[in-house]
Amino acid sequence: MLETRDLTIRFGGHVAVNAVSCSFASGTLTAIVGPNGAGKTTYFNLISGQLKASAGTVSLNGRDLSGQPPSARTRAGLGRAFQLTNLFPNLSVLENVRLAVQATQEGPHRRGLNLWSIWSDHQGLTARADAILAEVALKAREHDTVASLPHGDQRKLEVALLMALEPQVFMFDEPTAGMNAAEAPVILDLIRKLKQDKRKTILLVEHKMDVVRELADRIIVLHNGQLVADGEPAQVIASPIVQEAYLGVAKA
Amino acid sequence: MSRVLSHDLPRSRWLAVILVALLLGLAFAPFLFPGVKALNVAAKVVVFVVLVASFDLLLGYTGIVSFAHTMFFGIGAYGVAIASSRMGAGWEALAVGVGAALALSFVLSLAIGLFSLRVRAIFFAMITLAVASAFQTLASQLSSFTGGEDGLTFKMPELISPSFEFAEEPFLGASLDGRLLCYYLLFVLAVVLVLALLRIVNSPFGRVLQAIRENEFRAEAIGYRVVVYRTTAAVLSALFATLAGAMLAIWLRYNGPDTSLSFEIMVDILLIVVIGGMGTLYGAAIGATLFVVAQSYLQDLLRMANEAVTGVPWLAAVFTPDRWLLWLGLLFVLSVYHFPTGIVGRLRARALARR
Amino acid sequence: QPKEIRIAHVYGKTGALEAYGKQTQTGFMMGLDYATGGSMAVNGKKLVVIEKDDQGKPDLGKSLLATAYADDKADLAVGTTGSGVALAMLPVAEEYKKVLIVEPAVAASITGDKWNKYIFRTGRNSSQDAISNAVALDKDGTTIVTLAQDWAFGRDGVKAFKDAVKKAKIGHEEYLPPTTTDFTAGIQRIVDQLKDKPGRKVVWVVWAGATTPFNALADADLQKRFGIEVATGGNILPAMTAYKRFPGMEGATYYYFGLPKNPVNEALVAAHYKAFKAPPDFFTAGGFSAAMAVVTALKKTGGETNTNKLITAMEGMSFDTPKGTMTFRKEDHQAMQSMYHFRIKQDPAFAWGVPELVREIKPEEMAVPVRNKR
Amino acid sequence: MSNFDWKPLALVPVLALLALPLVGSPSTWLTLTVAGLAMGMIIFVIASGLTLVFGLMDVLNFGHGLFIALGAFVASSVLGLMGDWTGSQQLWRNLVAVFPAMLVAMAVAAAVGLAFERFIVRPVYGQHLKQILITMGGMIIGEEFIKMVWGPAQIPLPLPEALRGSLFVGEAAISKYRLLAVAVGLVVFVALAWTLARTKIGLLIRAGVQDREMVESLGYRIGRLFVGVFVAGSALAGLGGVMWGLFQQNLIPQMGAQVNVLIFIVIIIGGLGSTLGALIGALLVGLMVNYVGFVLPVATQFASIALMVAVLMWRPQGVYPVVKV
Amino acid sequence: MNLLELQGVHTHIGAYHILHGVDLVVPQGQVTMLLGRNGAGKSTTLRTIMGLWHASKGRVALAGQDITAAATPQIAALGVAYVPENMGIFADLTVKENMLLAARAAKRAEQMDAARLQWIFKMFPAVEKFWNHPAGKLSGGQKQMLAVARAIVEPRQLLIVDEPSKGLAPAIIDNMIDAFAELKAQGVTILLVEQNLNFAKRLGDTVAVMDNGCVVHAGSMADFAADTALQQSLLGLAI
Ligand SMILES: Nc1ncnc2c1ncn2[C@@H]1O[C@H](COP(=O)(O)OP(=O)(O)OP(=O)(O)O)[C@@H](O)[C@H]1O
Ligand SMILES: Nc1ncnc2c1ncn2[C@@H]1O[C@H](COP(=O)(O)OP(=O)(O)OP(=O)(O)O)[C@@H](O)[C@H]1O
Ligand SMILES: [Mg+2]
Ligand SMILES: [Mg+2]
Repeated sequence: MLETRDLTIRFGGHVAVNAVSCSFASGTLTAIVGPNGAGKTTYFNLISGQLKASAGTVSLNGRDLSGQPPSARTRAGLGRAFQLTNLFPNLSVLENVRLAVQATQEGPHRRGLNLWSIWSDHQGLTARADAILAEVALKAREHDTVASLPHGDQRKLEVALLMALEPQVFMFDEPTAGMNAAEAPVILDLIRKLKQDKRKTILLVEHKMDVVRELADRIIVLHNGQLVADGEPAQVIASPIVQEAYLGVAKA
Repeated sequence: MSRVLSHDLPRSRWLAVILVALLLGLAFAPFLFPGVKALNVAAKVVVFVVLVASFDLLLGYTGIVSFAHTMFFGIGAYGVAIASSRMGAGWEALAVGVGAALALSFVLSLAIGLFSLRVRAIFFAMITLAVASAFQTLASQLSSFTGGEDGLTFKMPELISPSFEFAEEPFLGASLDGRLLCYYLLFVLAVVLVLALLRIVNSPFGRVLQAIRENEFRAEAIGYRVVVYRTTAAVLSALFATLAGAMLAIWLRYNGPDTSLSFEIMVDILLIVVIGGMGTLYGAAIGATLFVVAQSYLQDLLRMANEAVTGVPWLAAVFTPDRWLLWLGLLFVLSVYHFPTGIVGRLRARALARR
Repeated sequence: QPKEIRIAHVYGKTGALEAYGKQTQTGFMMGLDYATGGSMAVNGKKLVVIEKDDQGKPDLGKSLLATAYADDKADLAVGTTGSGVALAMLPVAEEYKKVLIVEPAVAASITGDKWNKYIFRTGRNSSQDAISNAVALDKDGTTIVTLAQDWAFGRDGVKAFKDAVKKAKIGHEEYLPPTTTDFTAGIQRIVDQLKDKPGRKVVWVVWAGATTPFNALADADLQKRFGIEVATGGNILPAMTAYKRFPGMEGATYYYFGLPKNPVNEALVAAHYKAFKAPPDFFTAGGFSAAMAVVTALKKTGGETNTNKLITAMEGMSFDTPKGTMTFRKEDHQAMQSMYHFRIKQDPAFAWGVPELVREIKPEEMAVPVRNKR
Repeated sequence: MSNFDWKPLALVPVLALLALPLVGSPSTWLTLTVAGLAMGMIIFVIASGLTLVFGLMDVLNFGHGLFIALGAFVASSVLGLMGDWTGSQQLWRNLVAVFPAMLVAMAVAAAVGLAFERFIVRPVYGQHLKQILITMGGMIIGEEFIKMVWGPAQIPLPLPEALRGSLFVGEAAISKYRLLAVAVGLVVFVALAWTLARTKIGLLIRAGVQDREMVESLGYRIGRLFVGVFVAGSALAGLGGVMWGLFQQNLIPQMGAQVNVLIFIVIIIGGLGSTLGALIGALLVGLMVNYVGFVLPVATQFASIALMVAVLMWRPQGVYPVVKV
Repeated sequence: MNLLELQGVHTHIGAYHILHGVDLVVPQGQVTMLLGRNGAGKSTTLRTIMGLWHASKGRVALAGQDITAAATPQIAALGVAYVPENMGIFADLTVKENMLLAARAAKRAEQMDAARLQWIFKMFPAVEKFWNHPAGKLSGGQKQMLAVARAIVEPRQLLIVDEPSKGLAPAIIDNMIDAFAELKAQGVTILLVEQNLNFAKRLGDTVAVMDNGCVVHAGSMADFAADTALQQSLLGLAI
C-alpha cells in the first residue's frame, strides 16, 4: 500500500501540491484528474522523489521513503512513466528497455555495478526486454535509435520502460497523450492486464474521460494542489467541482 | 577472440583491417621502423593510446567533460619521477611511485567526481580547467619536490635502461638493448590496459554510464544511483590516466610540468578523441596513432614542402616548418569539419550503409 | 674518414621562446661563417648544421638530441634555449658519449649538480649574472630588496646575488608568481619594507618573461616619493624599452651590442646590420660565441671529432667571442667571461633605454663558485 | 526593481572591508582597493566580449583570446604611426591617438570575428566539445598569423606620455592609466547592459541557443543575429586587447591564451549572460588578486580560482545567471 | 482558392526516405485536419512546409508562391505561425518573454496588443497566471496552452499546429476549439494535426489522412465523419 501524508511542495509563494493525504491500496487503479496545472505531475514527482517535498511523507507498505533519492524509491517498488517523453535518445529501443530490466536485477549482476562481466553475456536481460517490446508492439523497431522514432512510438517506449521495472506501484502520466486511436488501445490493454494482478497498485493521470470511466476503480481530483474529491468514478465525475472546474460543462 | 574484445567487435571490415595493422605495426615497430626517432614516436603512441582511452571512458562513455585529465597523467609521471629520483633507480622505486600516484589520483578524482554533481556540465569543465592550471602551477612551485619548471631527470632499473645490452649485434636494424625491452614493457602494458578498459565499457556498468551520458535524470529514475556510477567512472578513468603517466615517465626518464601537465596535452587528447570517434575505444587507438605520428612528422613534412616551393616566397612563408602550428591548427579545424562522428563512426556508418 | 663534420643545433625554434631561439641560430650561423673565414669548413671538412626544433618542450628536446646523435650521426651538438629543456638533454649527451655545448640556457645546475663531462657552456650561468650585478651595486650603507619570480630561476638568481653581496645589506626578498600581471601589491610590500630604511635604497629586479614589473615600478615613482632606486640586469632589446623610464639606472649585463670593444664584436655588429638592418641582440651574441667555441675546438683537434679528443681540447680552452676572450674552465666546463656594468641613458634615437658602459667586469673579478661533483 | 538581488553586489564592499584588518595600514589598503577596482574594470573590458559569446550564445570560444591579442597588436601598429601624438605631454593629444587605435583594433577584430564565425564557429553551434577543439584550432592559426605579421618576438607598446605615472593621495598611489580604464569600462558596461535589457536581442539569442528552429519558425533570422553578436563580441575583445596591451605595455603573440582562463573565471562567477554579473566577477577578481598579493603573495595564483569555487559553492550558477545551464 | 499546396513532396531525413510524394491542399479560410497513425509522416509534412526540412522532390506553394526551398524565417514572415510537436517552449525565458518573441511587431512587452492578450488570457488562464514565471516550470498542459497562445499573439494568415489538444483538460480543449473557430471567423486558414477524432470532427472542414509517407485520403470532414468504415480502414479504429 502506497500512502502519502500531508504531502506539500511550495515553489516560492506558489503551493503546487497542498497537504495531500491519500492512500492507494494494491489491486486498485486510481485515476487522478484535475485541470492543467492542478499538481498531478508534481504529485507524482513528489512520490517518486524527483522533487523534494517541503513537508509531508511518502511511504510504501509502511516503510517511509521520504528521504530517499529517486533511484532508491524505484528499487523499493515505485515505478513511473513521464508525461513528457524522457528516454535515452541515442541508444536503441532495445537498449533502453534492457537498461531498465537490468536496473531491477539482484545478485552478482546487481544493477550494473558489475564492471567485469560482459554485457551481452546476460542473455536473460535481452530476452526479457524483447518480451516487453513485443507486448507494446515495438519489436519491429527495436534496433532503431529512439531519436528517430515518431512521437507516438516514443510514448509507447516510455510505458515499456515502466513495465520493465516491474514495480509494485505503477504511475502513468497521460500514457496515451499524442497516441493515435489505433495505438492507444495497446497501452490501455496493457494497463487492463496489469489491473488483474491484485498485488499491483496503479495510479493513472489521464485527461480522456472515457478512458478514466472505463478503467478507474476510484478517482481522486486535484485542484490548485488540493485534494478536492475522492471516490467512486461515477459519483466523482458527477460532482459539481469536476463538472465546472475540469470538464467546463457549466460554461457551455 | 571475440571474448578478449568483450564482444565489442569493430563492426566494419576496414576498421578491423586498420586495427590489426596498427597492432602489428606497434608490435614490430622497433624492427619495421628502425631509428631512435621512430621508436620514440612508437612509444609515445603506445602511451597516448592508453591515455586517450582512459579519457574516452570519462568523456565518450560517461559524458563528463573534464580538463583535469592531464592532472592525473602528471601525477602518474611525477610519481615515478619523484620516487626514482629520491630512491634511486630500481623496481621498488617504480612500485612505490606508481602506488603513491594511484593513491593520490584516487583521492583527487573522488573529490572531483563528487564535485561534478554540484555544478552543471560546462561549469564543471571550466572549473577543471582552472584546477588543472592551478595544479600545474603548484607542481612548478614545489620545486624542491618536483624539480619545478626544470623537471626531474632520473634513471630506470638497469634492465630497461639504454645502457643494458643483451646482444652485441643489432637484429634487423634494431639494437637489442634495455630500450627495446622498455618499449615492449610499455607495449604489453598498453595492450592489457586497453583490453581491460574495453571490458569495463562493455560491462553492465559501462552500459549504465552510457545511459547516464544520454539522460542522467532518467537513469536515476529507473533506479541507478547516478552519483555512484559517475564517481566510479571518474576514479577509474583517473587511475588509468595515472598509469599512462607512469608509462610516459618510464620511457622518457624525465618529467616536468610541460611534459605531462600542460594544457596543450589536454587539447591534444580532446582532439584525438574526436578524430577517432567519441565513445569507441578503437577510435582512441586510431586517433592517437594518427595524431602522434602527424605531430611528430609534421615539421619534416613541411620542410619537404617548403623546399618544393622555395620559388614562391609567400608560399614558402606558409610552408615553413616554423609555422607547423598553423598546420596543426588547420588539422584541428578540418578534423572537426570532416569527422563529426570520428573515423570509427565514419567507417561503421559506411559498413552499415553497405549492408 | 668522413668528409664533413655534423653539428646539431637544438633550439626553441617555435613555441614561447621562438624569438630567443632564432637569435641564437642567427648568431650561431654568423659565428661559424666568421670563424671559418666564410669557408664553412675546418681542415677541409665541411661543417653541416642540423637544426632541431625542441618547441621549448623538455621531452622533445631529449628525443631530438638522441635522434641527432643516433639517426643523424651528429658529431657534437649545441643547444638549447630553455633551461628545463637543456637539463633534460644533459643525460642524453652522456648516454651517447658526445659533446653538448649549452647555449644560452642559464640554470646554475647545468654546470652544477646535473653536469656531466660531455657538457660545456658558452652562455653565462645565473651565478655570473647575479655576481656581476652584485659587483655593480655592492656599496656600504645600501639596503637592497630583491624582487624576483617565484620559481627556480628567480630563487637561484637571488641566492647567487646574496652570496656575492658583501657590503650592502639585503633587506628583504620579495617573490611574486611568475605570471604576475598586476604589480601593485608586490610594490606596496616592497615600499613597506624599504621606505623607512636609512641610506641608499635599491630594488634589484630579476625577471624573465614578457610582463615585467618595470612599468609598474616607474608608475609608482619610487625614487621621488621614497628615494628608492631600481636596478636590474640586461635583457633583450624589446624588453629594455621599459628601461627608458629609468635614466641613471645601474646594473650589469651579459651583452649589449654597444658595450664590448673588440674586433669580433665589431664584425658581428657589422654583419648583423648588413643582414637585418638592426643591431644584434642578447642571444645573437651567445650563438656567435658558441660557434666560435666549436670552430676553435675543431681547429685544435685538426678536424677530428672523436669525443675524447674534443673534450681534451676544450677543457681550459680560450676562444674569442663578441664579449672578448672566454675560457672553459677545467672544473665544470663553464665559460668564464666578462660582464658589463652599465648605466641607462635616454637617447631619442633608440626605442630602448641605452646602457652605457660604466666598466667591464673581468672574469677574474668574479668568484664564480664551482658547484659540480667531478 | 523591488525584488532585485542585492547580495552579490554587496560582495564587493564586503570583500574590501574584510581585507582591511588583514592589510593593516589604511593608506596601503586604499591603494590596493582602488588599484584592484580599476584592475577589475580592465578585466571587465577584456571579458565583456565573452559575456556575449560564451555567456549568451553559449559558444565555448577558446579562441576569444585571439581577438584580444589581435586588438593589442593592431593598436601597437596604429599607435606606432602616431608617434607625435603619443609622445606629446598633453592628455588630449594622447587620447586622440588612443581612440583611433581602439576603433581600428575593434574594426579589425570584428572583421576577423566575422570570418571566424563563418568558418570556425558556425558548424558547431550547440556542441561544446567541438567548439572547444575548433576554436582552439582557430586560436592556434590566428596566433601563427600574428607571428607572421608582427614577428614572434615580444613588441613594446609604450603608454602615451600623459597616461604614465600615478596620482598620489597622501601615501596612496593610483596610476593614471587605470582611471582611463575605469572610464572605458563604465562606458562598455552601460552600453552592453542597455542593449541587452532594452532590446529583444538578448532574448532572441537566449531563445536561439535553446531552440534554434523555433526561433526561426517565429520568423527571425537567427543566423544573422548570431553573426552580429559574435562580431560584436570580437570587437569588444579587440577593445579589451587595446586596454590590456596598454596596461602590460608589452605584447607577445601568446597573450591571448594567457588571459583565457582569467576571463572564463570572470564570466562563470558572474553567471552566464549577465553583464552585471561579469562586472562583479571582474571587480572581485581584481580586488582578490591585490589583497592576496599583498597578504600572501604565493597564494595569488590560486586566489581567483578559489574565489570561483567559493562563489559556485554558494551559487552553483554564478551570481546573476541569466542563462541557466 | 488553396492557400497552401503540396505536390508530390518527398522528404529525406539523412539516409531515411520519409515522405513519398505527399499531395495536400489547404483551402483558404478553412480548417484542414491532417490525420494518420503514429509514424505516418504528419509531423514530417508540417516540418517540410515550414522549411525545417527541405523536400528533395516536389513542390510546396503558399498563396501561389513557391516556398519549397525557402528558409524557415522567410516562410514565417509570409504570415505562417507554427506550433511544433514538442511545443518549442523556451524553458529559460518567462512566459512573457516567450510571448514577446512571438510578437514580432512589439519591441517591448508593453507594446503587445493588449486586447488580443486579454482574449488569449481568457481562453488560456495559465498564460496570465504565470506571466512572469520561467516557462520551463509550467505543467505539461500549461506549456501546450502557451505554445498555442504564442502562435496567435499576432494575426497570421496560416496557423499550423501539431497536436494542439495533447495533454489538455477537457475544459481547455473546449476553449481551444472556440479559439480556432474564432480565428477561422477572422479569416485565418488553419492546418491541424490531430489524434483526437472528436476534436477533429468538431472543428474540421476538410480532412487528409496520411499513411506511410503519403496522403491516402482527402475530402470533406462531413463525409469522413459519417463514414465509420472509412475511418476504421484508414486509422485502424477499433470502434
Ligand atoms: N519546478 C517548478 N517550479 C515552479 N513551479 C512549478 C514547478 N513544477 C511545477 N510547477 C507548477 O506547479 C503547478 C502544477 O504543475 P503540474 O505539472 O503538477 O500540473 P499537472 O496537474 O500535471 O498539469 P497538466 O495536466 O497540465 O500536466 C503548475 O502551476 C506549475 O507551474
Ligand atoms: N530524426 C529522424 N531520423 C530518422 N527518422 C525519423 C526522424 N524523425 C522521424 N523519423 C521517422 O519518420 C517517420 C514519420 O515520422 P513523423 O514524426 O512525421 O510521424 P507522425 O505522423 O508525426 O507520427 P506521430 O503521430 O507519432 O507524431 C517515422 O517512421 C519516424 O521514425
Ligand atoms: Mg502533468
Ligand atoms: Mg507527429
